[in-house]
Amino acid sequence: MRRLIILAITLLLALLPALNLAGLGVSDFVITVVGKWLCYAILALSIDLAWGYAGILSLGHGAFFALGGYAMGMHLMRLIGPRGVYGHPVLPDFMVFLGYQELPWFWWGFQSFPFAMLMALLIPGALAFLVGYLAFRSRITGVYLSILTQALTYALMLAFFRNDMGLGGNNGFTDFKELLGIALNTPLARALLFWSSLAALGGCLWLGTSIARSKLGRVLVGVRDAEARLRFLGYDTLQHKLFVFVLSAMMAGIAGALYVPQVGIINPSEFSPGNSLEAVVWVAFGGRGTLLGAVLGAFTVNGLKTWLTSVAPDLWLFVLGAVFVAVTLLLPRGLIGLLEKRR
Amino acid sequence: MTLPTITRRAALAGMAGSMALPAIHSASAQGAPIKVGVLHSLTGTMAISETALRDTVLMMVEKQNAAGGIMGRRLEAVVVDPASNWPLFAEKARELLAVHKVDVTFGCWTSVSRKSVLPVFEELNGLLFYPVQYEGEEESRNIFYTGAAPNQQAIPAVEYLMGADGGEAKRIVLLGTDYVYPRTTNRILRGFLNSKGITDADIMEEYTPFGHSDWQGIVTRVKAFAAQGKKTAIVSTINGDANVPFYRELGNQGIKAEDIPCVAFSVGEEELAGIDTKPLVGHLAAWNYFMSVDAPANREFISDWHTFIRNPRRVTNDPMEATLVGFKMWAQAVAQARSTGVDAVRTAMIGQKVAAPCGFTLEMLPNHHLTKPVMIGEIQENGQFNIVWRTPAPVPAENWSRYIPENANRRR
Amino acid sequence: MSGRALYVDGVSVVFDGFRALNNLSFIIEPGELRAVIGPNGAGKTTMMDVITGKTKPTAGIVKFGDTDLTRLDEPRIAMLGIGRKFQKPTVFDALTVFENLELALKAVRGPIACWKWRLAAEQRDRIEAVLREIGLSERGQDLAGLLSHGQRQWLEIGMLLMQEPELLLVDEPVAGMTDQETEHTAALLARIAGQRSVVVVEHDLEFVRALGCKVTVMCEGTVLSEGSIDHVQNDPRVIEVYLGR
Amino acid sequence: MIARLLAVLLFCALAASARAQTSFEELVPRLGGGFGPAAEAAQALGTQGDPRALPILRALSEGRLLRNAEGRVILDGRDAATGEAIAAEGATRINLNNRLRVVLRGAIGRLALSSPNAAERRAAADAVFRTRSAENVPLLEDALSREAIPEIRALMELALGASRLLVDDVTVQRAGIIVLSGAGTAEARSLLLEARAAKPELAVDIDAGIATIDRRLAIRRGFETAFQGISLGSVLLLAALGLAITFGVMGVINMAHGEMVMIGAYTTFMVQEALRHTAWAAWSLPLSVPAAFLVTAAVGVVLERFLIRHLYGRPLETLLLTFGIGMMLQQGVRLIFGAQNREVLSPAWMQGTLMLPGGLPVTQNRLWIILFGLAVLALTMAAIRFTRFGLEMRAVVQNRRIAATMGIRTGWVDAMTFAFGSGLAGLAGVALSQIDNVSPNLGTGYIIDSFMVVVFGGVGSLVGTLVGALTLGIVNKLLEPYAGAVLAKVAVLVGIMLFIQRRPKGLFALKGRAAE
Repeated sequence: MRRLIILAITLLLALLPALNLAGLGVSDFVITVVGKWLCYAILALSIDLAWGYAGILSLGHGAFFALGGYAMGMHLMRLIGPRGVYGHPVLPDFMVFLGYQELPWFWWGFQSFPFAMLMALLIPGALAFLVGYLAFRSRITGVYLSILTQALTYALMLAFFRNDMGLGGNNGFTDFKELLGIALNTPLARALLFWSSLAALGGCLWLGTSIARSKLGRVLVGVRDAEARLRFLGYDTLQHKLFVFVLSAMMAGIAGALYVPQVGIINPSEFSPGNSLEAVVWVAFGGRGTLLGAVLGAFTVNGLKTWLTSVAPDLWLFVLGAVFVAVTLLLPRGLIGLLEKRR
Repeated sequence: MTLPTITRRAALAGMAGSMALPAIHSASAQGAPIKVGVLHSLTGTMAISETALRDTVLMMVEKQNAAGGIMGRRLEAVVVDPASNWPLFAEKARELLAVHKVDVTFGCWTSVSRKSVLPVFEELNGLLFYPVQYEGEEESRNIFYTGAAPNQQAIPAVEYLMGADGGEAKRIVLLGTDYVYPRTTNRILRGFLNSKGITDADIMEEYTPFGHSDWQGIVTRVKAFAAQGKKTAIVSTINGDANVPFYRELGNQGIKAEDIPCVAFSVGEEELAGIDTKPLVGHLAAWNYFMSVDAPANREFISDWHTFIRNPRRVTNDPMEATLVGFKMWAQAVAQARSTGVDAVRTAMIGQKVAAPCGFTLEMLPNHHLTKPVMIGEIQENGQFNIVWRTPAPVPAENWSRYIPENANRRR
Repeated sequence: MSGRALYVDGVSVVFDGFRALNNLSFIIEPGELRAVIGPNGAGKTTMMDVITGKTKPTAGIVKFGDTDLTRLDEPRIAMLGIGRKFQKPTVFDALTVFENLELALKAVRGPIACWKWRLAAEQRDRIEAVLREIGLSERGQDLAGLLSHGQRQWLEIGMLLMQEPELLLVDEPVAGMTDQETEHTAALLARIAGQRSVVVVEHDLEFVRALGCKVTVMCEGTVLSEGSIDHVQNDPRVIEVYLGR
Repeated sequence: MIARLLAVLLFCALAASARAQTSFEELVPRLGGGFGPAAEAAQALGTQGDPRALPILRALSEGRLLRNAEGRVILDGRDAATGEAIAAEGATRINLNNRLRVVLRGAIGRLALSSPNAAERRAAADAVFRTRSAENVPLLEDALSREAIPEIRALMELALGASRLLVDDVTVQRAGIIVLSGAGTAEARSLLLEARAAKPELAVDIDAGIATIDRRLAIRRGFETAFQGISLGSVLLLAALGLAITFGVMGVINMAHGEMVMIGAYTTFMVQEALRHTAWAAWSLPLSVPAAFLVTAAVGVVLERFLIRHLYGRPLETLLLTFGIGMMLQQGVRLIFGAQNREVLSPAWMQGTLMLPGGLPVTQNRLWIILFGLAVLALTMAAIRFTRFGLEMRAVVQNRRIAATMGIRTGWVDAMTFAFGSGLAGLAGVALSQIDNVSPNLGTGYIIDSFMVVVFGGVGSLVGTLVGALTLGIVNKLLEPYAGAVLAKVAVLVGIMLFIQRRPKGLFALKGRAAE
């Protein structure tokens, strides 16, 4: 039954861009907004994999998302080529008017799509590995880890805001032209990105489910509930935590990479701790520990936000805040818990 | 535009249609209001600045409706909240254009928000009025920039500081928040200063993050920089929130305007409303409008504002005036084009003139920027500005600065 | 089973100036059953922490056969064949009884290996055998969180059995149990002990007597007395420590 | 425009050449004749030394001087030049600009050098120092001969030294250099450098003097860095103290902590507005302290009793809950007070700079905040250590069940503890209203820093919070000149992250079994 519903919803989603392309009543706005939610859903999924299963609550997952986004952004900037306002063959506009003479070394290679995609995976993964290794080795868990990751994304935000970083400072990257030879402002590009996001979400969901159902999933639950016991059973839990944390960071990186061409901008505010916190709220809202719950949470909260910011621009923060409060107090298992109880 | 394939009958039908247009408009006076999108953050960090602009647009809409709307059609404001979140700006812009089908949008404050919505407006051929002074280096056919370009604010202010009345500054401190407007403005200023014989050794440039609150160290360093035997002045491109602690520190460390004057490009009446201005008397700001301007249009603006907001203590400021000017020009252009169509309005916009509250008649130039007078005001104890200098006539905007050499290679 | 002996020689542990263990030495022979008793704060739990790698000793040698345990961390020591049962029963509440045992099963441990791993038929049989042994055959598909206190203790012992350790450290296995449960537990432990070395830390002297093994009395981080239960009960130092307080 | 500027310049030149002959009566009306002529006239009035000019110039500098349509200058209902009564109707205030202010300061200073009022003489000496000229030398020598107060004498000597630099006589200039070198201030250094550019022949003397000054300035800079570090630390301390209670003691991850701080700042604003036109207006800031504590504590009690109580032992859920609460509080304040900044005035005793012996400057508001932070810390520690409530709080933290069996109302203690922590956040708000924006976003900027301080210092240790806050403040200020404000902050954050890896329990970890 459940499978059927999921399949139906997926098909329905996959149909949206086709209807849009055919001009059958689905507006561009719907495509971009739902496409964005799909990326958010991947982010929520990645948080849930680490938090819901292994109990690693990262309040800095937005950082991995943003890093993936920056990798994609750098690629898109390189693709602009001489079409920038200043017509410089290599340098992006912001470098030209800030007086850069040549491309900084860390921009090399980003003109290649495979390289950029690799970086969108590897950079978040490497950062997660570094942070995770240091933290897990020192047995930093629970709340401490959360605060630490929050500080991480905050530090990254401050650093990326600096124009001296050579990554566009506050303005970040905008005004992208094309990806893989397709102009980004066309319905086709939007449809392809939408489908890619849907496929990525499906892939991540499949990956997550496969982990959750395997012995690894049970080990992760063990890490969450009684890590010491697992260690005395001979599990080097550092490895398992690192594995899931790095994997989760990479998923977030993919989400970010797909997000950027759809919203058309990446800037350091994606690193802001509030964004990461909000993503955690999606998961809590949908129901942590169930991958579908995370996806559901991301869709519901963002749907609510999109709707409320238009309907009640002055009051939406109240409503959203109240919803968070109500969910944590009344629905400890989230929306999924509510739905399952109904049945 | 050529019409090679249009048949005679079609052309005739078109003519008939255009003749029937006025009738259609009057018929739609009750039915189809003109939609005015408002894209200003009402929550988050930018709400502090942008809510007043939302209110300004609402005030103008109300006023226009009281005067019978435009071409007999009522105006209807569509307010959304992009929540100081840049991707959300793009989403909301698309929503305004694609879902609400607004005819015009007034919105954005930060450059990054404008950069975020720009591709959306270009793709969907929308019309955005951007009311804040910015770094220039942009010219979109879908945006009208009603704030100042750098040559309408920064350069005259620095010239004033270097002149007799400003204290003949020989050393300049460029303080700014680390984002694109201060970076570009300071680059332009550096080029300008160098051209005036002030070398890099006499220029100190420092950037701080958004909302920076601990200015002790920087103000101390400014004092040390000033103690090198030459008259020193500060040029501040510090953004919004960080100004209050900055000015407090300036006052507390005893930096008086007589010794080291500070001219700011982002500090207006609204920002001063949150500060005790007594220690700041004599520090300067450069704008194209001050609330203290003595002109009939300004008196009307202020009284309208106080009536609308129901609070006689609320102030007006430069971006609010720029919003008003943009709105009036748009209304005139729509009336002149007899259409709200973007292409028609865009054409009609160029050359529109408005007697603005700043006391001058401003004109929309073909580069989508305005002519604006430059004024320098001194902070007074009551939080208002005393205008100590102004250009005799409005200055046309140079959105592509001559002090940025790369502009020579710009694609046109 | 020809096992390895555990040597603990001159081990001291200092926490911020407090000597939790003070020059502690003893040997556990392969296949030996040993009871360790001592008042609260004698260092019994710290001793177990040192052997299982949770705490690094400040000084001294801990060897299992020829392997120096002080250099290894908990998982490696566990894989060497040293199992540990906590004072408070710790099982994975959110997993079923069967899954608990499956996790303990001697099999792959690494993350990627765990991901790919599938339960083989003979492994399933073995888990079911252990389920029968600990008397939880009927409860295999229930969540461990739903078990009673005693059942949780048995499940944890069952997990140790799955691990097939050479040396088993058991911390107060019968605390809080009914008499019937205590009996059952004693029988379980005795069965295990036949094949491997077991160290039991216990307060309940009757239980220790029932085990009928050599007893080590610890006090203030060091060995106070060692020998049969009758020997240590008559040791004046032991009497002073237990009654003089 | 250019023509007008030229005219002004021409007029200035004429006025300058005619200065000696121009009479008082002619000069005064020129004060209302635009910035340029006014500056010239004020300069001349100061040089002529006519005592009648002093009240007029003062009135001008204070914005009390009016000008009527006929161009007559009016002071207190009389024509300033002739003294005849004149109606002030239709007259406008004469505006100032910085150039005029500089001239006025010098002119008033010269005229006030011989004032009978010591405070005026002190201000005058300082003003003359800042607007030195060779013509001041005889004036200052004369004033010095009559001055008895040593402090003012020192100021006058400094001013004399500065003015002597401009006299065209090498021996006089050398005397000036020695005085300025002895002063050891940045201003003196600036004057010497200016003179060095003008008089290359004095370079050797001046360089020696500058070297002396630089040694003094280096000490001063060290002191300033330390003071600024401690000051930043005290702000962090205040912001973190409430969190040290709610997070450190109760284990509640209070993401709405920043909003509590913000509410404290708004309470300060409300108290100020309520007292604005009363006799108590000057006391509004001290009175805000108890008010802010009570208001935020009350908000804390409500939150704890109705919401947070249900989530004890689930720290991550409280985190989400308080995040939601924070959103609502922030938007609530935004709707009630508006998104704009609110103005909280600083009392006079919190403005300006205090000079410690040795020329070490201390900004007064920062000094008060340091003292306030330490006082709040001391009171908090005393409250925990010596009061019945503190005892019960510690008992509940250590063993809730046993505390309950001993008759402690644990629910009440929880509520009071949370209220106490929230109240401390409110106090931080009072302090922050003096240095930062009072806006709905006020708290957002401090929440992460506060958490870092508490974690770095050691959760549950107030001493740790103090040491943590001061360390972070000072390290930040030490790095700032080299790395810039942003990188310094990033470096500090990364440093803390690495530190926590090495000592997960922070600087002052609770020891022994209790810490497990």
